[in-house]
Amino acid sequence: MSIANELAEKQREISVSEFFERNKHILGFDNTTRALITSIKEGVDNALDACEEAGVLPEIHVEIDELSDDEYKVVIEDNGPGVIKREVPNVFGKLLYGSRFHQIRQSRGQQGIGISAVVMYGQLTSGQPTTVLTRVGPDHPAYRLDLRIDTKKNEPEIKNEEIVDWEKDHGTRLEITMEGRYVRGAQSIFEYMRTTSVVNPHAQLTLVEPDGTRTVFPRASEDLPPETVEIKPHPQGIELGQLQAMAKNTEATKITSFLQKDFCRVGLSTARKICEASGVREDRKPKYLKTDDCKDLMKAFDEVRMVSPPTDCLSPIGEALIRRGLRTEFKDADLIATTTRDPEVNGGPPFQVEAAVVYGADKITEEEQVEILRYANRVPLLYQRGGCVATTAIEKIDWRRYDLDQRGGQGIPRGSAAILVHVASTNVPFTSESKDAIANIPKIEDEIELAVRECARKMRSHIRKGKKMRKLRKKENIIRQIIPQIAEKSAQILDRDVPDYERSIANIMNAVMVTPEITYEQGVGHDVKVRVTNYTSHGKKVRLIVEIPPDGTLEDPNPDKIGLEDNKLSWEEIKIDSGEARTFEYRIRGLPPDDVSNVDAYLDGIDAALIAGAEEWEEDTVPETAPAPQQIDPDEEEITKEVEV
Amino acid sequence: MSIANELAEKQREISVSEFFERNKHILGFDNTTRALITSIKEGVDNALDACEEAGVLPEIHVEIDELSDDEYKVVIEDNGPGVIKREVPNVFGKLLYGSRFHQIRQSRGQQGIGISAVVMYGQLTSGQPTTVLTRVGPDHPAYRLDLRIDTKKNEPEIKNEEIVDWEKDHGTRLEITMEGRYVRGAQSIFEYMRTTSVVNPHAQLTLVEPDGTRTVFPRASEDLPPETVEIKPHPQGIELGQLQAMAKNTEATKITSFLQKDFCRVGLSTARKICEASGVREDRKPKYLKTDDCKDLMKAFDEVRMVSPPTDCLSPIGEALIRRGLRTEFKDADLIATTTRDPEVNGGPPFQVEAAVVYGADKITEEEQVEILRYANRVPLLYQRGGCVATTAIEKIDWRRYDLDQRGGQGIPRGSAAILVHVASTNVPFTSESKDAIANIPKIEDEIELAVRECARKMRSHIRKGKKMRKLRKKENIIRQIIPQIAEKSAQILDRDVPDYERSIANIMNAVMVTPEITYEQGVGHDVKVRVTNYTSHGKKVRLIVEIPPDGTLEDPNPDKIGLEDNKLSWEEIKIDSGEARTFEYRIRGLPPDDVSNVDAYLDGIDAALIAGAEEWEEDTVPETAPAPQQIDPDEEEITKEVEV
Amino acid sequence: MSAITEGEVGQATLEELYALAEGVYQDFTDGRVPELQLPVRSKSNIEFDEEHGVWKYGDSSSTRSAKKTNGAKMLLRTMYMINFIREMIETNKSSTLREMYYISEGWDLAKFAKQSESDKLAEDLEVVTELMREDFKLRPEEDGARILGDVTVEETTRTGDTRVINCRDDVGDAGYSVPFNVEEEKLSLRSIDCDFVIAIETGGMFDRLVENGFDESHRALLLHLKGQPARSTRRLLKRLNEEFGIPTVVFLDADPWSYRIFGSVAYGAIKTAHISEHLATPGAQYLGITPSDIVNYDLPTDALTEQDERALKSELSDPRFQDDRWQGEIEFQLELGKKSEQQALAKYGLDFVTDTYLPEKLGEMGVL
Amino acid sequence: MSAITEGEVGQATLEELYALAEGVYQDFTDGRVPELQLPVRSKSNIEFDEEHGVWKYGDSSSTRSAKKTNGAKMLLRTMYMINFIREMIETNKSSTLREMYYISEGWDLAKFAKQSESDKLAEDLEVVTELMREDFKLRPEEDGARILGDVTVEETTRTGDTRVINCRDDVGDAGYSVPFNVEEEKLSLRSIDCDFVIAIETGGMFDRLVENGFDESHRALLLHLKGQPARSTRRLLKRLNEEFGIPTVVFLDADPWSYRIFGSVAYGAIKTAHISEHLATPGAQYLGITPSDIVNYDLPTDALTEQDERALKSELSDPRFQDDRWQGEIEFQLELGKKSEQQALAKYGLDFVTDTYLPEKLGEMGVL
Repeated sequence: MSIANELAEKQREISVSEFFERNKHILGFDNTTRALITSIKEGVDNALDACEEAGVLPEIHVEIDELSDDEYKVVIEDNGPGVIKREVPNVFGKLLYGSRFHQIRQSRGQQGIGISAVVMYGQLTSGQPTTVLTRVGPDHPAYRLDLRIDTKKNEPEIKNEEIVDWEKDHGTRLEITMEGRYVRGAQSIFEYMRTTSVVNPHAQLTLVEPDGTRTVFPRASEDLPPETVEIKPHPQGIELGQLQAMAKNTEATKITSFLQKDFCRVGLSTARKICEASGVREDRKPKYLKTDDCKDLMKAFDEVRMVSPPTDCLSPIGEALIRRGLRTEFKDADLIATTTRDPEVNGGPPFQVEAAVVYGADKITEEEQVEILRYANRVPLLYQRGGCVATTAIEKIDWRRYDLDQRGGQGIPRGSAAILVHVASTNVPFTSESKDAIANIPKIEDEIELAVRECARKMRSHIRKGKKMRKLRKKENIIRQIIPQIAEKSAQILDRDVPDYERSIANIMNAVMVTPEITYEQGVGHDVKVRVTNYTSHGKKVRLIVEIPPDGTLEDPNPDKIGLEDNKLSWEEIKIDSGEARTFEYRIRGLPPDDVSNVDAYLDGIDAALIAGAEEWEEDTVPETAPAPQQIDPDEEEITKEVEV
Repeated sequence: MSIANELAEKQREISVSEFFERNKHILGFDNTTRALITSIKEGVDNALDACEEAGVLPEIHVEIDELSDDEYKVVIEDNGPGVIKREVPNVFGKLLYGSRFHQIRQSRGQQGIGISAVVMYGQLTSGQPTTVLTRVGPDHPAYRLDLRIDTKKNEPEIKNEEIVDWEKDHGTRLEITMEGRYVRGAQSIFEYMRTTSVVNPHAQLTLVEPDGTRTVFPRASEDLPPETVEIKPHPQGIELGQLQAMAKNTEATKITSFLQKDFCRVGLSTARKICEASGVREDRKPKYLKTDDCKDLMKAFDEVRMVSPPTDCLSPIGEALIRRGLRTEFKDADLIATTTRDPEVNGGPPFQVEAAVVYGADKITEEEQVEILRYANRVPLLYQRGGCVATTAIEKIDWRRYDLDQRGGQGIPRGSAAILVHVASTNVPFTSESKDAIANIPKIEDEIELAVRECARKMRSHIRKGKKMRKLRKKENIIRQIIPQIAEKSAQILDRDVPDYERSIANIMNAVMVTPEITYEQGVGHDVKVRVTNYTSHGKKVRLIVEIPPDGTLEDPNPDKIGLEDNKLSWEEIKIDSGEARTFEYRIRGLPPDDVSNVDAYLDGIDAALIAGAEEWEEDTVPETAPAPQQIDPDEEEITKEVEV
Repeated sequence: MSAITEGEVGQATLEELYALAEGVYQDFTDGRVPELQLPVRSKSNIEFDEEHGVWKYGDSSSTRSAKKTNGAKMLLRTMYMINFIREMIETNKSSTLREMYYISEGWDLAKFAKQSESDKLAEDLEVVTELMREDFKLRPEEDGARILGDVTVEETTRTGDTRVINCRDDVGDAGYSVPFNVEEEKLSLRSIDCDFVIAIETGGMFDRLVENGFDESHRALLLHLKGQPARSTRRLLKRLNEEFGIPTVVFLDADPWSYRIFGSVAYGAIKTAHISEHLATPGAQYLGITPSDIVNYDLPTDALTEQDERALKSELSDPRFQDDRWQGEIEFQLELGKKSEQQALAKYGLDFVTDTYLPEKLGEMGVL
Repeated sequence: MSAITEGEVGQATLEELYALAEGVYQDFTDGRVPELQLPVRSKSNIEFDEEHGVWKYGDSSSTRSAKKTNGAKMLLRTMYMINFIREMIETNKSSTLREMYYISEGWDLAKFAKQSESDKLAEDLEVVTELMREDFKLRPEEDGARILGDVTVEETTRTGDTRVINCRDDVGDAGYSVPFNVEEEKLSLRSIDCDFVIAIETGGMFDRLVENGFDESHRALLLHLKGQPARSTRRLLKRLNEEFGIPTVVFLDADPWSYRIFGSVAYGAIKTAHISEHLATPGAQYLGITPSDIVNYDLPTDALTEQDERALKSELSDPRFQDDRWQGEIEFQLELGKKSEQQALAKYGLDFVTDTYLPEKLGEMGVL
């Protein structure tokens, strides 16, 4: 017998559950501390996804009980839609089984591995089955099932099953016993819950820790994120092998209808253009397409002009919510700059990057490395910082250009700043199934770099603007003291009367200065005074516009002849003589003290070069809201007709 | 219909190939550059494993042809045992199929994913099937098969099959067409081949690059690494769930025979002790063990004394081969310090760590970060340096204690050094299936830290010893010049004869100095002269011992009355008077110029404090060879008898 | 020399200063931003003055305007300083620059932060008024020179007495200490019996020449420069050269800083280019140590530092050092990469400098 | 003072130096490692010498042995230096310390790398032989002091003439320059008509007192210390105090470096503790500026630097500064965190120091 024969006898098929059982660190079960965090994370991510899919504002309860040394019972309960009894074993007891894998839309879970892996880990370390309690509606009974996984076969086994009373109308409750270690700190369950809450303000999360401490992360917004929509693949985002598989499995019998039915953004005319460009006859049967035909089609996809895929499959957090979340974390920050990039949709799965830079918060000291907050599809990433594209993108930037300290112009910069990166995608490319780090896909890295740079630029201009304004104010102070003394002294030497120096002062400052002053009083709100001083040598007609924080209520503007549009408060044009000043006042109610820390002011009517302490007013300044889902392209409509034919 | 019902309709099973197709970055196919490297890596790793398993010295040929822009044909051919025809489709066309998954022994491939993933990637990006040419022996035909993977089902499809002529007696040749990008540099195919060759000196590797450049990495050793042996699980290295699964699937009908048959290191007496300690009756049927019984057994495993698992399942590279490999890389290095730790076998899969530190090579400049070379089971790791436990272990060490520059005492140090880390294990815990980085398992991190620290200590003592010796030689030079002048000058002042100063000089140096001098001549070898000077005030009887490099041949020792044992050359004891010197000479043939860069010398017969330039001779100095496989424990033998009963 | 009384000098000074205040006052009256024009005081703005044979500031000027905070501050300080100078002139007092810096303690916003600021302003005032610091009754902390040799001077002391001193016979071996004011009204030069003046950088070398009796053996007037020479020292050298018409040679180390000393002695210093015609001695000759001497006499050396090299390169482009001899010597030194000190001649024994080196060099120069 | 001829001094010096060479020679003959014993020259090893009322080295000693490379080098240098001194004494020459450094160019392995090394060796030789540098015919580069006041001295010049000089009437406003050798054989003090000597740190203040006629109005002898005073200056102060029996007051800045100056003047410097009885003036009194003055006179200040603080703390533990007054003042200054300069008195005008401050302080001290 040849050696090859000997070797052949050892060849065997391996079940996917066996594989992951052996390699459970790939799923985030490296050690007992982390296993506990991963279990909670998978359970909560699942619960959030389920609630959002069902249009329910999530209320999620997590409880961790220590049973004995290193043995914990984990409970995760949600108010989601529940799981019908027939599906329970598969959903929780079979790896690679789920509803979201074949959908092109943004969700936290994707692969149908996570929660089953938790069940498997529990049974492996405690020997206990997992208990699932679920109810799909008030008219349905609540079921309670105990289940295990036969890892050799990757098949669920039901150990026990009964109908029980449950006070909830709908929802799911998991009870899993497992080996673990409960910790606090930077990488902990508490931290995961806290950071999750930051970017999911619509969810109410409750955590009961082993020592009985109960923490509620309350709901801060009553609006569910815009529902994401499932889309079909876009021709420019697929690979040859995928096209071949789709052609083989389609129900369409003609190329044109195949293209229209199975892809997005392809109407009849586009489908025809594709066939023409590729040289593949329109009436060919997709099933019998050869490799070369497919290659020709692929080439045609690139040549024919097509509308970009819709982006309502994505759900970014939005700049306003990011700012609110970060403000909770960094109350005293000087600046929170945010960016939501446009979705990137050409080639590969659509994705969208958001970034924020926090500057000048007390809790981050100048000498240390900046804090990096990473999120993927609204899920915080706690581990593998160094291996994540968000980190490498940040490390590549020469932060010295943005006034932060950085050795050699690369690596993580130091300074009183924090950087947030959120990547939303229909399929986030994690480096492994433990979902700790996003893989180094060049396009994603580029987008992150662009987003972070945009925030960094804002930070730099904030730092520098602050410096400039401080300089100007200092100058004003000094000039107002020194010039009179020079005049006086020169008069003393010459033994004459002191000359009038006001015109000289105006000549020196040569600017219209805007100096805001904010005072906060408990129960009253923020009182804002904006002083506008004309330090030019001529009278000036000016109009002052200030930005009002979106969630505050405006009161008592003075003078009271005002306009208010898109959160912009504007006064009537007014003339200020050389050397004179005017004060504008208003109050903002309903905001916490730290929410109004500076005033974005604009002046209309004078040259930008003469303005100090404000921006020049430009009409096109766009109001800032959360990005709205894009309109469906008209070409999309054609499909319906076609299919009916 | 409840929402849950709606959702349930979308639930589907996902095949493992679909899963990996979607998540191919997890397998190392993030981008086209990397995909090409990963493909070569999987192919070569597979080929090396196959050759070693069959006891064949590997000869592996890799060729990459550029077919068109971004499309490459990759050829990997080995002289291994071949694959029998029936198994070809499964081995190359099915994910999670292989011979090594269920074996507990060290091998490069493990999961039965790698090579099939390459086939899948090729078909996905080029649409082409993979061609496999294989022959299992001179008496067998060579088969040529074209195959694809049906990813929806994770099943192979044979597209074509024929018997062909092939000049090789046995071996396998793969031809895969794929999208890719060929690069050179730090992360490249060339680099992978080069670093692989460093730790696999028994293999001959040939690389033909797209531009036709042919590079041969020649075989440097004719010895295959010791064959690794498959072992059974050790009771102290398994988890509860695993025990339950084993009990369920065993053929044994009694607990005692189950324990003896299915585990290593358990003989009859040990098995009985386990039963006794656990309170589980010896004659219980394993199939019917309850969870609590298993928990009791687990506890008993920890209580009963057992021999550690055998370590012949592991194959470390060995310090000698590591040194040779690194010397090829860093020809001018001042020092290469190596460590092979003992295997770590308690709990979890056995593993073993080796480390080396190279110091003072020209190609690594003082100001830059040290180079880190990571290996897992003899395979170089090129990506994800930051996410690897080898890196974090190095970063945790305060290198300032070892005389390297390091900001704040953590992070990667700077200096003219390189650090190599090799982790060998029956199951290396990679952070993901792309096998770029080893997961942060505390035990492994500890072992790496210990190994690296050991090398670092050698480096530090080398740095310091060098400084000390340089100082002493300088002193010798100066004293021999200055003292006569002082004597002369004092005589001149006093107008007398110059006094005899030799006794004063002896009093000053007060040491026996050993100063070696090495000259190399092409075709002759290394001529070594060791001068021993007695700078003490009395005559001394000394015996000189020097270490001969293990692979060199000794010639012409002078004086020729010598002893030679364990590579240690020793002369007869000799008396040297105060102020006198003796020279010892010998020649070493058969080594490249850089292999003899210093002489490890020992002096016997005098106090360590009086020795300069050598070590004091201690009898227990252990010769250094590659670690030998451990002896099988006698307890193991019992099994055979038991089973026969 | 016509006799000028102190009173007359004072009145003329005040007129100039009042004119400055007048300008500022007028700026206010006209609503302008007050400002002062000053010549640019750097190497790039010095020109050769054919009339006096020295280097002076050219036409480039910069404006010190109250537009900038610093400019405003300097204007205020200027007003205060003018006031202070007026007081000193009126009470017949003088003050060190350091004392003036402390006087400014009472000047509120015009208070100086460092003495270098007040020193600079005093120089600026010189530049603008074309007067000398001495006219403002300001003097430096610096020590005056010492001279030894057969010259007779007449000093008017603080008490108004005149005192006649021969700088060889009436003084000790340390020589005559020159007062900080060497203007005619303070010090007049009566007679001399020397063939040349030799200005020496270090005290050690001065004392060596004294010990070896070089003044008598070679009919020399020895003058100790004390490193970068004070204004009064340069002024005295100028007067000795002008009033007695004997050659002046300068004996320094061979390094860029010494060449700078020579430049300030012979051509005029950049900082004081506005009064170069009072301070520079155009006829002064550089005796040594030259870079060629380093090689010709095989002297002990130190390597040039980076700073040295920068300074030498800067001198290469200095308009004052454009003649072929200087260009050649400096380029040679850069090539050599070495510098040396005058006391390095001691390598050949303590008498080498007076017995061999100086006679050789003075012979070459045609002085002996 | 008994007349000592130069020849006698020279012979005695040589005997001492030969003894050193003899010791080394004997070590070789006996097969020992040659070595020299030296007192430890630091703050920790100075003791109060009741006899002279000054601080001198104690009994701690260190060994300079040829066992260490550096020790061997220093021994060789010592031999060379002894040889060189012998030559100078025989030819009646002297040399600056810098010249000696260059002389060592020809000493092969014994060549000095820096002048500080040769200076230190010269001091070591003083310590071992209990002679003074002047005996070795070595002198520093440092400038001697200037004095002004009604004192008459007789200087023996290099030519052997004696010259009688009144330091008020026979000199200019810059005063009399003291030669670098102030021993009896060079300079004798004839007569004085002053009530006290006031030693002043800065030239600016010296000139201020001259300008304001403080010497005449308060019968003072003014002496300019020029920062850390040269040995010859301290020796002169000592002689003025001893030979005329008038009080000595010292007028310095209020910072640790000035206290160190005072320490070296009044108690003996650590570096020269082996000859403290020749250099220190135990009766000298510290006039000011004191830390208390800073507050009492509300003087302009600078913040203490870290170096200042370290120096002050070091003085707190210095055996010479153990009396209550010093301890109190230094601790007060550390608390205050400030320092001040003597010229800071100009804050109150140019005459404040002579009209108010000095009379007040001298009155308190009982000198006026």
